[in-house]
Amino acid sequence: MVHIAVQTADFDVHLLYQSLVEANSADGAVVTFVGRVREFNQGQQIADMFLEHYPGMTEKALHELAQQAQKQFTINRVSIVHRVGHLRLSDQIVFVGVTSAHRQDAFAACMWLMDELKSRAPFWKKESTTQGTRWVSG
Amino acid sequence: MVHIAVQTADFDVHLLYQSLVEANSADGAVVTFVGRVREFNQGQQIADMFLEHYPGMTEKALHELAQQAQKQFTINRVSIVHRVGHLRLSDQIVFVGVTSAHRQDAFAACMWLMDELKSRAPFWKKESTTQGTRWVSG
Amino acid sequence: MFKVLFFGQLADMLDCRNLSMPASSAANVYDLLDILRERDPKWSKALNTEQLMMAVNHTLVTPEHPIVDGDEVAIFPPVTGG
Amino acid sequence: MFKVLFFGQLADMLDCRNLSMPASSAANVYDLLDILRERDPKWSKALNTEQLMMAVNHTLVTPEHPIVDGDEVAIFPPVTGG
Repeated sequence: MVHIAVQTADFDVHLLYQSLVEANSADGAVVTFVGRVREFNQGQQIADMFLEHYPGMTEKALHELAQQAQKQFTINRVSIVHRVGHLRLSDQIVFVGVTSAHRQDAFAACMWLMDELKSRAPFWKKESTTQGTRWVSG
Repeated sequence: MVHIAVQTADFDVHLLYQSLVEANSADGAVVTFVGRVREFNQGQQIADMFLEHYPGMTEKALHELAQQAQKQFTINRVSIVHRVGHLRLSDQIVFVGVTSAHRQDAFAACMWLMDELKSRAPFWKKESTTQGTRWVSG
Repeated sequence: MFKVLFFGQLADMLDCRNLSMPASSAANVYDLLDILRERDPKWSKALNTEQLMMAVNHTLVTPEHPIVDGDEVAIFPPVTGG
Repeated sequence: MFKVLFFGQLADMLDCRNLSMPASSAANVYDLLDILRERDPKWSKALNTEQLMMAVNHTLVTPEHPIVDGDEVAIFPPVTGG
């Protein structure tokens, strides 16, 4: 199972977790990562943020990452949800969930997915800080 | 914040996640691990399981692990919940959640906690398989 | 014809999010970048960096990637999701 | 007096989950294990393994750890939580 979503709406960690474990007695390990808008980045205080993306490419890129992870690691289900648009302090930005028979595989795949997502998926963050607006450099 | 629980009752991943992120704008990363009873272990089909523990020592051991993780890694909140008693197929066994400003620290601490928990916390699993009952060897 | 899209800080610097070009104008992404840099000093400056990523038809590519009629080419600064 | 607790497969093999001993009977966990092994062949066999873990007053220890009056000593097979 691969679940991918790119959306402006918030996501429900509980529902995403449920879809990873429902009718799944093979997988003993579920690793999830949630990324959130945090108060300080590179020394500046964040008020809110705009997440631009490349419609059309974004979902394709995330699908490809999920499928590559399923080839590269001994894992089963993968769920990736990424928000776009205006986000405020403490808002959820991204969810990555992976299930596997064994925890090592689930951890490794989840970390790999986040690393790849951050270097290959077409999202760009524009932060509003106390010192004005700035694009986050890659 | 350190939250530790050892209980026979099931746990609610959503509530545990909420307690990690509530009033927490400093942490951009939340990593959680859930361990579940899976269908096959060491080649045998699992029907259910009994988890024995050492009351008194168990909570202390988990507290010490959480505190050690907070010293060893740049993380903030740690939540560990472990069930004991009778568990069935697909039941949740353990929850470990870690928050941090950065994902690398949260992943590293969560993995370390699971490794240490599995080698130092006083729990013992007795599995009922199609071939009878057996204690899982360490 | 092919489309060229810009995103993030690069789109802001160029004050341009997309344009169309004749298919014959550039054989590959490398050529396309050269042509765009010649537009004016603003474009030259914004595109004169090795910190660019590029995609053709929604797949990341290197500058050597050919451009053909109907392609969607995207040029953007390093991504910052997650 | 001190208490001795057994857990998991070891408790099943010994058919014993806890017992009490005079404080003077063992100076450390190493001594205690020797004394317990001398009880009978079943105990000797069950405790004759390097695959044992031990705790004194809820903290994991090595066999050299001293035992004093009032201690709670626990002896158990490798843990298997998580």
